Amino acid sequence: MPHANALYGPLDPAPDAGYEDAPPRMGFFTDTSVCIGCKACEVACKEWNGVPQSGLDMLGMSYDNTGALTANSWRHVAFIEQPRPVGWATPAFEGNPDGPAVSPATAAVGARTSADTGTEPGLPPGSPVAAARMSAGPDFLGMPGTQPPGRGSGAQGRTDFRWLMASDVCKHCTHAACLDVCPTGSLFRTEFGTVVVQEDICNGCGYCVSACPYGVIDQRKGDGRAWKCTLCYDRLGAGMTPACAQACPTESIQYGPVRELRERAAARVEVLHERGVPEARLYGHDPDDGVGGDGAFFLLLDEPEVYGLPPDPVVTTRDLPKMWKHAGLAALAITAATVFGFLGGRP
Amino acid sequence: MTDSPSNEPVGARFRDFQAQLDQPDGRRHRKRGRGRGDGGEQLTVPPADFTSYYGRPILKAPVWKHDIAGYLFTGGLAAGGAMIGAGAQLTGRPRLRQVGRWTALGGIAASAYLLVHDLGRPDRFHHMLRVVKLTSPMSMGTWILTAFGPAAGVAAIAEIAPRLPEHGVFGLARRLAPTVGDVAGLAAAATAPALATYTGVLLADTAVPAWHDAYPFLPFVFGGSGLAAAAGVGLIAAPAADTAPLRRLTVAAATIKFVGGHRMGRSSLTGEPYRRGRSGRLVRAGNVLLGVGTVGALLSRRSRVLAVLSGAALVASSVATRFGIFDAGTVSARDPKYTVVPQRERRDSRQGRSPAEKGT
Amino acid sequence: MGVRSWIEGWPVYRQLTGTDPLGRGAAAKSAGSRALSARTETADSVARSVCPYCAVGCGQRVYVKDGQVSQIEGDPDSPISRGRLCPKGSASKSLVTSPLRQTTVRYRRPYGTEWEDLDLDTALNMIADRVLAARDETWEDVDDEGRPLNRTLGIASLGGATLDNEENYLIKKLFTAMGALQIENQARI
Amino acid sequence: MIVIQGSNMAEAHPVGFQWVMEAKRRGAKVFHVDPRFTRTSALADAYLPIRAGTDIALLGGVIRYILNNDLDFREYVVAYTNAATIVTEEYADTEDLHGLFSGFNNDNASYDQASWRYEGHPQDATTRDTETQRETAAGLEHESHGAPVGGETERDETLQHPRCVYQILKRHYARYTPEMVERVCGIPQEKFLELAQAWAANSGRERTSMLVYSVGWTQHSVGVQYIRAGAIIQLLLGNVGRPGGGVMALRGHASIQGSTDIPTLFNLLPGYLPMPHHADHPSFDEWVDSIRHPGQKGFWGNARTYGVNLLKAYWGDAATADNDYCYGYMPRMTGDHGTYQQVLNMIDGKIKGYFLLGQNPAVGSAHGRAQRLGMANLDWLVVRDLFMIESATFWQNGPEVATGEIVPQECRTEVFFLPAASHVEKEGTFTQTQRLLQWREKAVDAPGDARSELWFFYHLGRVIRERLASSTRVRDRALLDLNWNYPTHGPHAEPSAESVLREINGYDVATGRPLSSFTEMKDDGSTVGGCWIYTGVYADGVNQAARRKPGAEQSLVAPEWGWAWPANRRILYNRASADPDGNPWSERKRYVWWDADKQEWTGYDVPDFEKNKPPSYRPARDASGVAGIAGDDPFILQGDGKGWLYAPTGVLDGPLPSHYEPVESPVRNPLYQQQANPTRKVYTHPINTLNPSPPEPYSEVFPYVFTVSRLTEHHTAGGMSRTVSPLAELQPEMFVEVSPELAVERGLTHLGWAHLVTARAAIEAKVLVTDRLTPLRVDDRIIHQVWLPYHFGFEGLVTGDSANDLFGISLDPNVLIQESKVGTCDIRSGRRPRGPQLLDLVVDYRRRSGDLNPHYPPQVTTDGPDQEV
Repeated sequence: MPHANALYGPLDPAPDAGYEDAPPRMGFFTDTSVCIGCKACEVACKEWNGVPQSGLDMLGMSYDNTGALTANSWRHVAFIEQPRPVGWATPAFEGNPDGPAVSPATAAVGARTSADTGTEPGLPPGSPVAAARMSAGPDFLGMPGTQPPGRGSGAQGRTDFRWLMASDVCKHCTHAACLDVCPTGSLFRTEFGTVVVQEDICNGCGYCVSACPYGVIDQRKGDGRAWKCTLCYDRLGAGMTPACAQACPTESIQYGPVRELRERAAARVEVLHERGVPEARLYGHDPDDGVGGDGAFFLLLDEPEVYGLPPDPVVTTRDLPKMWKHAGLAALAITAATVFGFLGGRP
Repeated sequence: MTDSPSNEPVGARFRDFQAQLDQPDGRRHRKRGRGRGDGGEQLTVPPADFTSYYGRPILKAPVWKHDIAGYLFTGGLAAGGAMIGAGAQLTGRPRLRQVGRWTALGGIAASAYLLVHDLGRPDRFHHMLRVVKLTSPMSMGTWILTAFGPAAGVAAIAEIAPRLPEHGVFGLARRLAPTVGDVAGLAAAATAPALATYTGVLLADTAVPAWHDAYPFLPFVFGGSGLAAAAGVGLIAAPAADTAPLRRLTVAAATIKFVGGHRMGRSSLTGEPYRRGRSGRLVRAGNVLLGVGTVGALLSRRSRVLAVLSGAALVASSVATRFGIFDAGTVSARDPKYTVVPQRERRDSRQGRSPAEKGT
Repeated sequence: MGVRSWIEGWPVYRQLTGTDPLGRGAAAKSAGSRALSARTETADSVARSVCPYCAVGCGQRVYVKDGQVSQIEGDPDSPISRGRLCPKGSASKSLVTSPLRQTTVRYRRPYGTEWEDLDLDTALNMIADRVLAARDETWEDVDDEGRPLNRTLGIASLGGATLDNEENYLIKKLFTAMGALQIENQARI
Repeated sequence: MIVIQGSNMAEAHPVGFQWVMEAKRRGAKVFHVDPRFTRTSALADAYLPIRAGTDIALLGGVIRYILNNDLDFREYVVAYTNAATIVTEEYADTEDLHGLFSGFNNDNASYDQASWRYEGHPQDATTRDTETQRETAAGLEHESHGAPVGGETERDETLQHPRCVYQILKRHYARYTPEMVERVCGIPQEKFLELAQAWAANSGRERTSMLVYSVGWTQHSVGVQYIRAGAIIQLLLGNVGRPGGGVMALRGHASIQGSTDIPTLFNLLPGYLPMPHHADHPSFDEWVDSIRHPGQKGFWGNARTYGVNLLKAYWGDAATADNDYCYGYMPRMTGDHGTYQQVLNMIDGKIKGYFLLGQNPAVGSAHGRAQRLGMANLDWLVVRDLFMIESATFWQNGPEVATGEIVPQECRTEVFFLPAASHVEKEGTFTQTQRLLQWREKAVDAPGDARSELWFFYHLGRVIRERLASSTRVRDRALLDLNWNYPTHGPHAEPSAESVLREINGYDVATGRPLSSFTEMKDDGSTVGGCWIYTGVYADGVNQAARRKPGAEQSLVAPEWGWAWPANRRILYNRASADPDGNPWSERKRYVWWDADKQEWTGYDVPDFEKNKPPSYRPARDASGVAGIAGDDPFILQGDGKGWLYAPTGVLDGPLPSHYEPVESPVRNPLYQQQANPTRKVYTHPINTLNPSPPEPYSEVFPYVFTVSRLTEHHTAGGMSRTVSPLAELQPEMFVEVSPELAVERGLTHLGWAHLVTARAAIEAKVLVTDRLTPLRVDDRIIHQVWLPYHFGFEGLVTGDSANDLFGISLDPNVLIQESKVGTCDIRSGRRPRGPQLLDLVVDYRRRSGDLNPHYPPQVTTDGPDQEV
């Protein structure tokens, strides 16, 4: 019988998906505080998985010319320039004859670009204002001069600066909406607890694309199928590390049993807090969150949406029983309406 | 050579930037609660000061083409047709039965075409039959269609039996057809309510904010709309003598849609696309057409022309409603506001923080 | 028999009879997924190599299948790189298998406007002719004071720093013996 | 602590950077000094923005800070450096001569180094005059050892003697105050002090600090002195020869270290033996003596042996003691034959043929236009590469075709493009940045006509020797007698790389036994060895470079992975990790020490010292060579066994690093009247015009400082990255990074176009406006800097204008490396003109900056009014 938490709440997904004696759940912990933005993960992934090119356009989003996770980019390194202090370093431009920070304004320009990623929906343009706010950080009020001296985009000149980099990837949710809504069983849960598209099955119905609360999965043009990170299912089967984690020079991407990674992540947050980085926080690690915790979770230095992550995602199928209930009532209603239509006029 | 950056250019730069912030897409300075669709009531939409990575969408917008919006219409129409066909069959209105059954077959054939056409890999449409997934409205829909389609098809084809030759194999078919058609017609009608309403779940069971948050309403809107559209086809195609049930049906269907869906998109931020922009206009057009069509239908007892016009309005209402809702979903997925703002509110209220404190 | 295995292969049957009634995992696994294996496992051979880009000297393992490079990735045994690679190193397979690679000799004759094809052996002989001719034409035996020079300044060479030590050794040896002095390398730049 | 300066380690050496992150995780502080905030800065604990080309001023400030606050590691400094050594009273400092040292000769703009010598040493310390040393880049010979100098020195270990090196240093750097650092570099004083304090605090007995640099230091007209300045700090703080210390040169290419060890350089032979010079080395003995400098201490005393072994490796049986081992066959240098001289000679029609072997000077070398025009004026050009690079297609697609300077129908250069084998299609060794040789196994056959360089040169040699087989000309003897017998294999007759490696390693002629160490080499012709510093790589007939014992199964030093020269030593001068008595300076920093019981040096690494020479050993007064090294002299390849704070000879632009402005600078040197390096190599060729700099007029026409470097996503001239799809898409367009302040000043918009103009060229790029660049306050002026990647060219999947086109050619005098990390330019909004109008724009700028004649800033500028200091 399905688990009581089959749709929502803490769950070990592999046994729920019918694997007896499943190996421990495997996943990623991406520690963005040590990411150097080298994009080795993006390339290593493409090399191993034969992922096609995703466009040759310069996006003006700092050093990010990939733009987003798409069917043709299964790892995506985000770059965010902010006139904010970074906890571990002294102010970068203190004492220099600077004017106000420009990063919000340039981010606004970067929001308008787009690229042909060869996928659908790929990388549509964004909102310049939201981009500006991302770059200035959550303190941003959109009003130059209203901020404390030396902070944000205050006209007094910039002293602090930080450059956030983060490698995003499919979250391999405990409750994976993409998987649950897939009508062909192409998306399935592996014995490692990961979520994989089976390319011999997918018929490109596109349902998973709308279902994903993180905007990860995407459809490849021409090919028609949906593609995303497989957490290198083939490599896992051979006892190997996924290509991105193996390549990552600074261990920003760590691979291992999710349980162990969660402990490691908690310890790392503590260290960063001790070292004066209070904004360090984990994202997607909590089995009690809206998706039952992510198999790939993150240590972030700013709000999730700054990195393009939803602040509080909930798996849509949490509400599925209620949806069916409403559909049932509606079905009854139209049946009644039909009966009324044909019998209502009879004396 | 170069001096300290003077204040003027910096000021100019920031004036430009400020001007950019005030562009429509910011909406921060807009007066809220405008527009006809809002009915003038004071909305509780929070200010949309949110962040996202270069303002890009957080969600992937639906990749479904308008095929699917069309299917939402044709599927509902087919379901309504089958139900009208069965009602006519049981109440002895053969011509209305015929119209109902043909509507069902036409609707379901178009649906099948649209669904397969929308696939990235149409040659793999049969992979839909690999699994039965209770968690996937599309899988459930597939099985509903699998039950409904053949039944509706048989029922409709049975209607051509009188034109078959009287002897031989065809003769046998001609004799068996009415019975088979009746059984099939009832079978189609039995699955039709599910077909008419599951599409509401199909859209709602996504991360698309406007769709998901409308899950209590969508099945009613879709069910009512489908039934009204089928009634509209009946008003157009069925003889005047048979349209009395259709008028009652229209009123009932419109009631379901308006009552079941009246709160859809009303007060929430994620309902905004149902009120604003092109999608909002379509949704409103659907409502207006439904109202007009229903009133027209009620008054059309003696006017064939008015019956036809009313029927057309009902059909058009259904088309507009489906496309409007479909587009509203796409709009809500494309704008990160609809993703970030409600989620932050949810998170902050859970953590006992007021929105003003967020970001600390 | 055929029908039976067909039915048993139908995931719905597995859903009904197995441990995965919701069809989320075990029941939905496809034939392709069951047959999946890492291509490093099925490689014919593995060569231990070194990344050709920067000078860190990261270890690479080069996997070969049917005479083609099928994968290049970091060598975890390397105490220098511990199996890691940067984006360039990670792209090594694309580098060596790039469709843009030139694999035939190309020749542009003087005042020509297009490339032409040329046989490798012919090219080698033509180059030898030109080397000898340039050397003869520009040979310097002695300087003004009669001190030996033994050289030609008519030939120059500039090498990249992705050349092997062995290659550099032969280049320097041959050019020195022919009196060609102007042998340079990226190391100057 | 780790100081990264002149290097963008996280971007250019990401996998090496893992060790920086490892150190950071354990609490190390990382400082990054760079003209712009990079991915390295993002991870650093402190970032110091600096004006490009002023690093010596900053480092000099640190030296002054250490000396004035007595923060040096005194025991180490007294025992292991030449701080106590007394210098002759003829020496005069920059303090006395407005930025010049004593001995400057105006006629040839070079120094007579005699007045820099140690007290008591003879006048003729150097055999070659300084100008010749510059022309032949003699500084490169010192990669493996110091310049020759007598072993015995006069010392004052109290460091009080006014002419001891310590006091000279103190005086020389007296003016490098925090205020001056701020004035020159644009680094606020507080920032400077943060660096200086941390550096000193994290050095000494218990702690060590590491200094990391790359071509951000070498590609300057004062490049060698940058590194000398860094080395002085590390010596003063006791950070050399010790774990966690050192000066890390991060080299940029897979085997660029190997390319200097076994050079394809005009002035060097394998193992840093100099190429013979026609005047200085007419005979074998004179050549040998010029290297070993009779009387000096250290291993370089055996130069004759190394020379004989090389000549025997070249000419085999033909090389005998009677014919000076065929020394007479060697071609002779007469001056500068370097790559930039070659290019100018090509333009002048003096060179017939050119080989490009995996190198793309049309994009990768300074002054791209000169490179392309030079190649367009050859008889023939051979390009061997993986891809159709810009240097092969300049006649067809180059920018000069658009301007009309090259017309394909009129360009006579005959071009042979020969496809090359990739790194997986051949076997051989790369020498990586820490002198480690690693053998690559061959994975697959090369496709089509693609061949290794080994194949090409072996068979080219074979064909040429066959052609000359019947020749009786004397000049052909060197080719005919050449030892050119290498076994071949396979369908293409590929020569055996291992057999070449064996020859490089050396072997006993009679028995064929491979040598285990260069100490086994003989100078009587009985042994052969192609590169003495590599001897041991084939010890016991085993390819030591192919060793791959997993790192996890070894100590941190991992001695059984590959093979490092010399003698598989991983840290050079590691004798300095122990105190003069041979004990570790501290338990934390234990590395190599004297085991008194076994009477030998031991430790984690191969000791860089004679194994059984006790710390107490003192040489006889007249001892020379290896025997002259005392038991507490760790710097065994230096003539006096000491680390050189002060270079009494060998460094052509002065015994101590001094800040000179880059050749193109918008700023008058605030430190000295002497503006730029007075001894820099200048090419007065019409194509090589330079932007004016103060004190000359019109420097304001080129008001901005530009610098170029790498992106993680691309490699050098782009031949191995712009052609590779997963890399090309990551950085798909040429761009220029500017600060918001400069963007306002010049009307540049983010993602819009801009073009940059110098006296050589104008190029265009997309604009990236970013907070990562900052204006600097320099000498009460605001200086703006811009940055460009130099990876782009006109071929490949992604294309763009080449940043190197902007540079002129000015070289460091010691090694003849070009100043391509800093120049001046103007930047304008919009795209550059097309076609001939492009030339008009450049001409217009040249007119505005003086006149249209070729322009070269003056070498010496000390005759102006005194600078306020």
